[in-house]
Amino acid sequence: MSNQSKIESVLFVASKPLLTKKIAAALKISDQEVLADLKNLQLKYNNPDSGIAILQNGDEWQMVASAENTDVSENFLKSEVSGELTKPQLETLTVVSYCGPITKPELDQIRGVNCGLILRNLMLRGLVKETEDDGHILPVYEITMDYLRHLGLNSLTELPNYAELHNHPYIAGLAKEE
Amino acid sequence: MSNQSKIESVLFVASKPLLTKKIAAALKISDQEVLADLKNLQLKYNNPDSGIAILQNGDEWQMVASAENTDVSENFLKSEVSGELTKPQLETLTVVSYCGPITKPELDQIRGVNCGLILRNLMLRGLVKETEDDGHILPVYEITMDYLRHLGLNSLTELPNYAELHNHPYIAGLAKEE
Amino acid sequence: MSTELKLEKFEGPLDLLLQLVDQEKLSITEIALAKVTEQFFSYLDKLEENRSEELADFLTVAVRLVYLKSHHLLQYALPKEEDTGPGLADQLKLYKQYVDASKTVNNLWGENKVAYGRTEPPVKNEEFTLPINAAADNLHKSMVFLVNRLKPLEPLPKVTIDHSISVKQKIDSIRHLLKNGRELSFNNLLAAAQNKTEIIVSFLAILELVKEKSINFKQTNSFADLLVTKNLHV
Repeated sequence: MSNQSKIESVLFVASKPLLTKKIAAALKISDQEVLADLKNLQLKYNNPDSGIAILQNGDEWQMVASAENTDVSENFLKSEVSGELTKPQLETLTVVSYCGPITKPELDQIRGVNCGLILRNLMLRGLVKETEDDGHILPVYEITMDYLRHLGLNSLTELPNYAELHNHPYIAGLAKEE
Repeated sequence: MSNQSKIESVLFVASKPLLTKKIAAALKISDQEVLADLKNLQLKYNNPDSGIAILQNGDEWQMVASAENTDVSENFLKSEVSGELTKPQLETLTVVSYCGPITKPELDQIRGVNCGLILRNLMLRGLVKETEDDGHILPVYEITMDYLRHLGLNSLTELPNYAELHNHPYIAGLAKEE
Repeated sequence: MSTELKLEKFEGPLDLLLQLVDQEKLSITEIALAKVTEQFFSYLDKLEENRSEELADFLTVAVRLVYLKSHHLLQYALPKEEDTGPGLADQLKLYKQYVDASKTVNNLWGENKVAYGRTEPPVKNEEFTLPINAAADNLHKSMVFLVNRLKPLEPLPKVTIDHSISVKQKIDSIRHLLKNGRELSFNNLLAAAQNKTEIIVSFLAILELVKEKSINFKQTNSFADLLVTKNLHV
């Protein structure tokens, strides 16, 4: 069996977000090889009318049932209620979605307010995660796979205007200012 | 989305064998229509080098990881419940050890993130157990006797600095904040 | 009257600015920001009473606003500084883009389309194995690390709030000083300033009053003390 087939099986049984390197360790192959196969699996599954999708959130991957089929899926499992988002939560999530991974000072700067409490709140709800990056002094914040699953997107790049808002020149400028 | 796509999602999320008529009921279509789509899904999945297969046993249908990939799938699942703990897992186990018995909301509050998945993993590993206490509405979590024995301790109070860390004011302070 | 925005209707200084500009039906430019500066300041009073913990965030923007406005008033005296990073108007435009984008996110979220995972029946180990990094010592280290992380941050914000209020009071006190006395030395005013923000605020507060024609400046030579006098003709 090919590596791609093995990755397909691992994603299927794992049923949770997996880091590229974790898949690589299970197959005893390099991260690069895994990534190439994952791209192929995305092409295989993420097309209209597919009942299964491959989600990507940064370096994490998860196999899920298509978000379009939520209703019928809920006949066979406990439904997850999304719950309301307040305006500040929504705004913070949006900035983290488009600009993540992002540090707290950068986020504060963009929103013009201290986002500490809201970030804590969003982490408790499992929508945002904090990563202690080796290369950074400050922790960075990113959205979680759970959030992506509830938006019904396969990847954040599907958000409208993602490329433009993600690589906004002012964000680079703000980061330098700090 | 087509019925075939919906059946694909249903087989995926169910994680167990499903009767044709049960699928038909969920989709509100006839058994015959479901069967026709299931045959198509068999053609789609049951081919060489696929990582997922559709099993048929009489009137029951199940989506599984390919039999050829059993080794890599099982090794992966086993590695999830053995081997080194991840940092979040270790921290969760730590809080349960020093502050247990503890409810999930209390644990989430202390760690600042939702610990649901991690608790499940720690229970699978036999490190933590869930107890439905009569006096409590919510189940409480504590470490298992097996784990305590392997730590070489007679009681958790023998953990380093237990007295000080068990009821640390910073942790007690969190509870008050809510 | 539609001019009064409800205090609880905005999340922060940028949100307030955006709503003020929007209310005046202006597009986001430095001129538009200069126009709504007065209104922005009127909200600081209410904020001080009701949401003092947020005052610091608002003052950061307030200082930049007054700087912008003074630059607008005294273009010849204050050459535009270069390379100071994105301007306030640019920052607000950027903020607006994310506010707009958050509507899309809200729609996606509200549709309740959830992509579900599955639950593979768990594989259980036949016998208990102790993870190599779960000894008592590992637990202890991890607990100490956690407790340090949970160290409350309260003392710092308290100082910030006090400081924010003192800056706000500076603006009020200049107005008050001028109400009673006739003349005021700028050097004396700045002597009490504790940091750059206060100096800037003091200076800008004065510029603000000049613009309102409530005060005049007197200076005998280029580097002499600036005397602030009350305009008696008003």
